[in-house]
Amino acid sequence: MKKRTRLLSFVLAAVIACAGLTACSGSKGSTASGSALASGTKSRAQDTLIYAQGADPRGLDPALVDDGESAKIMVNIYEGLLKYDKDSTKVEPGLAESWDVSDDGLTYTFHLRKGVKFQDGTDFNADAVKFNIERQLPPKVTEDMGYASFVYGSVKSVEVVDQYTVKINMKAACTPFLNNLAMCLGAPIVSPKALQDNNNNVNEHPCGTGPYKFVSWTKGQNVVLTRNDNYWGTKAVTKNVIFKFIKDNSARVVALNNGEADIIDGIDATVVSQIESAGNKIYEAPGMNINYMAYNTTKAPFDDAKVRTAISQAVNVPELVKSLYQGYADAATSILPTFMPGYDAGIKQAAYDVEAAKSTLAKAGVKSVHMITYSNPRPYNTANGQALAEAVQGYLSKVGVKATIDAYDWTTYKEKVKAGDYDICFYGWTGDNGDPDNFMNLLADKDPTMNVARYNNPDFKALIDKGVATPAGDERNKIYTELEKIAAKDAVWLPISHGKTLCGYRSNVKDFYYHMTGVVFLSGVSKG
Amino acid sequence: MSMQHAELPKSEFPEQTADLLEKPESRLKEMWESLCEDKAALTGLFVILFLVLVALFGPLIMPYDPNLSNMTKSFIWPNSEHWFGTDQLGRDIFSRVIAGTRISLTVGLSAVAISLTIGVVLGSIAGYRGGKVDTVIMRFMDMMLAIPSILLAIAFMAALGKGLDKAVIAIGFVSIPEYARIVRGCILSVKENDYVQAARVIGNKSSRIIFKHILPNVLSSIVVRATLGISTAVLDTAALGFLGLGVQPPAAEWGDMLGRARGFVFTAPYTLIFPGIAITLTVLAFNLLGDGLRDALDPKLRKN
Amino acid sequence: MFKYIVKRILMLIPVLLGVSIIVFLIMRVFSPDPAPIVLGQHATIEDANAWRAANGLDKPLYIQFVDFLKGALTGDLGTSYYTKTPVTQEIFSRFPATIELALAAIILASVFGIFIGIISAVKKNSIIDHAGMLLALVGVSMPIFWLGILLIILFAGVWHILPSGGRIDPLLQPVVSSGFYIYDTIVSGDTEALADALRHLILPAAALGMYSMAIITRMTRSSMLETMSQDYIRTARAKGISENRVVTHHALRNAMIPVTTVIGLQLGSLLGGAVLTETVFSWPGIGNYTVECILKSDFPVVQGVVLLIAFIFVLINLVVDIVYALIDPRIKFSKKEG
Amino acid sequence: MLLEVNHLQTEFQLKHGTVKAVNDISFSIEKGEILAIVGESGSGKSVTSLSVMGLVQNPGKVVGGEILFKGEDLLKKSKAEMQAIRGDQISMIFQEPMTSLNPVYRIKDQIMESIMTHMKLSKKEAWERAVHMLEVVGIPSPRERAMDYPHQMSGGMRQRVMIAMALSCRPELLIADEPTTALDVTIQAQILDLLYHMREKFNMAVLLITHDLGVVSEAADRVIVMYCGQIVEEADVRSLFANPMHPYTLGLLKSIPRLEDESDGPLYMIKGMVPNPLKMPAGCPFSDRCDRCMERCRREAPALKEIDGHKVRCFLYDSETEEAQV
Repeated sequence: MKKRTRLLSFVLAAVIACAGLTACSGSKGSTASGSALASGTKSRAQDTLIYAQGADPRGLDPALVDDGESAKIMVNIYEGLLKYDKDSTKVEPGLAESWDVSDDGLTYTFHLRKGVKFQDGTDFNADAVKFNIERQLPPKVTEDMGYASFVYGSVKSVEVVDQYTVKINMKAACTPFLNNLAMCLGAPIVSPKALQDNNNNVNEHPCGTGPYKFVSWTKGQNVVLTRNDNYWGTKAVTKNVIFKFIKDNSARVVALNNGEADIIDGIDATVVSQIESAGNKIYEAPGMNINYMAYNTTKAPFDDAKVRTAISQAVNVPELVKSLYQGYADAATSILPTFMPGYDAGIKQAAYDVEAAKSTLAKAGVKSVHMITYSNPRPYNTANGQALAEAVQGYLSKVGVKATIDAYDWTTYKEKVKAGDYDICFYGWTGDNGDPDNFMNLLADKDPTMNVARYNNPDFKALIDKGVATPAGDERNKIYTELEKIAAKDAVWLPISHGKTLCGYRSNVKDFYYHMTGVVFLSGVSKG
Repeated sequence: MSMQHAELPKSEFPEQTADLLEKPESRLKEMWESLCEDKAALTGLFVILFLVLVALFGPLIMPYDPNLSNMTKSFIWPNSEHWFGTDQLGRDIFSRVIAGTRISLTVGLSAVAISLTIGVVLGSIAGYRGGKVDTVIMRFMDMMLAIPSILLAIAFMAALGKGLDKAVIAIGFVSIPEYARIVRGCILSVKENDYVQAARVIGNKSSRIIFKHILPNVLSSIVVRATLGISTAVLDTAALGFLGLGVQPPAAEWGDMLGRARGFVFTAPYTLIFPGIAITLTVLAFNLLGDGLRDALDPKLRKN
Repeated sequence: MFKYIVKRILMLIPVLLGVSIIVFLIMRVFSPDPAPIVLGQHATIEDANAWRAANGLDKPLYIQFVDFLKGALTGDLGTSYYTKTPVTQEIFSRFPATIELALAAIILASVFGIFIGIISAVKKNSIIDHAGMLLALVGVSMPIFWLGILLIILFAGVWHILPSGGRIDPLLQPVVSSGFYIYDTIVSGDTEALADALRHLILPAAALGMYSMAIITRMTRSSMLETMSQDYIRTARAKGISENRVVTHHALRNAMIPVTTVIGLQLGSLLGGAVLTETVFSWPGIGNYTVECILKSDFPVVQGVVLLIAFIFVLINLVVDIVYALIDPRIKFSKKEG
Repeated sequence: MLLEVNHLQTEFQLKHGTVKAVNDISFSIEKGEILAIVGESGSGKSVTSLSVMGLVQNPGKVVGGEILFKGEDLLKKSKAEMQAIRGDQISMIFQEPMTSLNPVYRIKDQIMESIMTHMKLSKKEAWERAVHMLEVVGIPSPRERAMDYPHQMSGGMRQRVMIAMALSCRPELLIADEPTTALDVTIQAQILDLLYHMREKFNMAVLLITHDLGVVSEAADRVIVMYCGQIVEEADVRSLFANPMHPYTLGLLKSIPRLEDESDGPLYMIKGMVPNPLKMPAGCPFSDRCDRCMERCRREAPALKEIDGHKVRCFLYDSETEEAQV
């Protein structure tokens, strides 16, 4: 009895003490006016950047993951042979100082940078490159290496010429290959030793050559990186980087305004004023993506291009994009983003014309359509597919078409798309490598979860094949412009928007930029 | 005087407490009368009646089509035209809240109907038969109870897909064990009563005994549980909707509205406030009524 | 008593087995195919088939179940499809956060619930009583997630006095970590980190605990009222001890017996409520994670988590029964057996 | 005079009206005396005892009169002063030994609590005293039984514990509210016996509340009969049983079966029921049930009248009435 009473009183005392302490520190926070919640850690905070994103990375092994949250972290740890220019998807030297491509496009020779070391102290050399590529080629490749076939699918073999020269032999000419090597998934070079030590899976033990090295990953909370002092190039300005995971968009905004994060991403347009009025800044990066609505071209009534055009005419895309994304996505006139080679300002989709739409649809007897959509926000559609479908539903009702919507979470949605039971579906694409083929091929792919319009046009396919083999340049770009024109004329898709990436950052953060491939290079960013 | 201890006649009047004017009457009528004296429960009842009217005649009082988007009118603050403002897609929130009443009440009532029916049947069988049947059924109920109902409902929804009908099934299914337990408990205690025994002796069929003699006796406990169950079901529906697993668009479900409003809490707080109030009010009303019914059922509580 | 506990623990086995079967069926029979989400946007149908074969998803269901059971019995719950990390590792890196949150919530709920309940009962029909009961009613009627968002708006968004989410400022994260930050920071003596962890804990715990607090308040009040009308309370008063002592010593202990049960049951249900709270507050716990895994059809994780939660839930019930017996000397285990 | 109650009035404010549970009663107890208050349930006897203890709970309230204990008015005492008196100078035992002990504490804790509150003894001394008291009230092996919980004891044992607890601080007045009602007949006798002995031993006064005239005849010195919140008759025990005056008392006595009774007829019963306290008859409260009710009884309420040290509230003994009858 006595013992029990004493225990109880102890617990009670502890609780009261906790509550008291909380109250005290709470009031302390309020006097600090929320600018720096952890006032005592200011000095530590000075050399630490906190980047808040929506979710944990899937993992930190570039061969095993496919998501943007992982990519953002990995680009600071790893490097590939090539990298993208800061403002475009033009490729530049990375771990390879220079390269030669044979005239037939079947042999690539890379001359590697000398004196580069992995963060575990091992040397970067031709063997490491061979190891990384062969890991993603048959027979070693596993089916869960999501980008292996995309990046290295056209590679036949890899040869070590000498310690700093690598030769890659191709099965067929593939112009996008150089762009692929600059990608943040599949292409980055991982320390072979780390892979061997960790059973060929460095999801939780990443080790590359980049400006930051991995410290820790607390699941659900954060990944901590620290400066790689042995980095071969310009060393990182800020000592530590913390990627913090805050799922909810508005909570991420609160975190930024409260000083719990220095930079946040994945926000939508509605919070911009809130961020700016708190004295923080907005970074607006063009997005390498397309948000679209696709017609099921294998099924009546949308096997008829006229009906497709009529529906496209019914939707006022600029108005829809303006209110749904509040100006933080550009209404799309083409499939390719505007900065992409092959984009042409002359391409136009079916123009908004209610009367024309009405009469065509009435003639064709289209009174109802079945739309399917996804219920999660996607990088190309921050407002989520449901809101988009509902908006389109509103437009269709004005031309006498009643639309029913079925929304699914992403996993189920992909199954439904595969099953093909829909008239219209909503989809989108985030570019991988900055090459136009990466976008236009979506209308030629045989996989129905890629080619959701199930568009099957032999001329279009032939042109796609020609584009892949044609060396980069104006001639190749024209091919893609032509493809755009075919797609627009056939009204296969109704391109809706190119989502911009919106980031918020605190006013003392300098030199922050967000690359159009959806990643952030933080080594140049400092906190004033 | 010798050692005789005779008790004086005891009167009906208790020493201190109040129940002075009570006459023995039928249980439900008694419950109703006691309910009428309970201001809180009456308030709940009136709010529920109001909500039912709104659900029935909602389309008549809705100023706008709740489901039709109009991209020219997105995010209008509450004003005389749009009392609760408009949402991202330019839909009138007032109309949507009204439309949501019907959805929430439908889901609440149907889900309770499902769990009630299955729960009562399972509980009756378990309680009446006893033995192995009882063990098997109740162990199964234990298993279901051991999984948090919201997780179970989420898993159901993820498997079945979104939709009003599916939400009803998911929510109805996960609360079967509660009813089964209550019914079983009541039946166990009623089973040994004389009149049930008598019915058995004269050879009534089991199902007849259960429906004719036992269920009416457990009815009042079930009524209470079901009333409170509706409030739980409304909350669960909202939770599923909030997680994006509720109804198919463009249906106006309160939880779904909250889930979408979450992104606009600072720019358009009214999108978050009104559906939340609607949920709270509905749940509150059913809780008030349920509490009132429970108190009315339990004379011991009533005195307090 | 020992015998009783052993018996109860043995009874866990069929329940857990049944739980596994239920979850297994829901996930593997009805849930969408995990392959597309695991393999990403470039995977072909052949890739998906190969992946399913590699993960045993092409085998008959009962063999899959037997494989799962074999693993579970040896403590191997498999590997997450999505992250390729062992499920046990995924779970235990998140579980302490949920436990810490649930405990904080139940402590808050119990302390305030019992306190308000007692005051309401002692000052019956006063303004305090009415206010307390109104709070309790609203508390059980508000959706947790709505309350959570409102709290974030007020405390983090408008007043800037509490953080909006997360468990701790990453700069203060305990180095040596059991995963229980309150414990870790106390052990390491880092008061700044402790204060920060508590500040992060308070809003989610309040949101999560609100419902339980309301239930506990109501239970305490009615239990206190019932107890206060008991004869032994009159006896205690007749002994001439102070009213305070009558309430805290004689009434409370008796009134706490049913309240304890309610607290225990609430603790169990908090594990479920944590799903929503964690989502709203970006709390890195198991609830939030499980929902994600359900939506990604990450079968091994969902099976593992549900099994664990069910285990804990049943365990809590057992503990409640034991505590019940400890505070009520009238209860004998032998009577309750069978 | 140890306790002197003058014109005590206790009321209950109920939703449907005010119940005058104790309606202007006066009585006194001397040191060492046993005074019994007899009446049916609802006659106000228990409320009287609770009023003396200062334990009338809401919605009840003492609204008038005075309660002089050793010359001081208890109604004017502060809460703290009353606490100091309760359990120390005046203590009380109750009808239900099964529920009057706190089920979650050991016997010793409950007795020691009283001792430590009033006697300022150390824990050890309190323990010794508690064991001593258990011994005094006749509990065998008191040291062991002190460690028991109430549910481990029989009803008679529990009532002994109650008495031990009540007597542990040597009170001058013990109020025993139906101390034997819930017990078996044989146990009843033992408990009455014990009370009687304790009175002798400690020279304390006892206010015995009961509805059982048998108990009264055995234990009391003086008797008060209460009906509907009023005293209807007061006399020493001998005179009451020998010469009951009020028709109600008479009825009570007649309804006790007697061995020496030769008539074979059914046992006498007072007709009717106690009136609803909210709808009291205009005149004498007993008029509706009285065998000898007169016209006047329905109009006026009689006053308490003393005839040779025997008090009675009835018009039968009013000089006017007598004259009229003659």
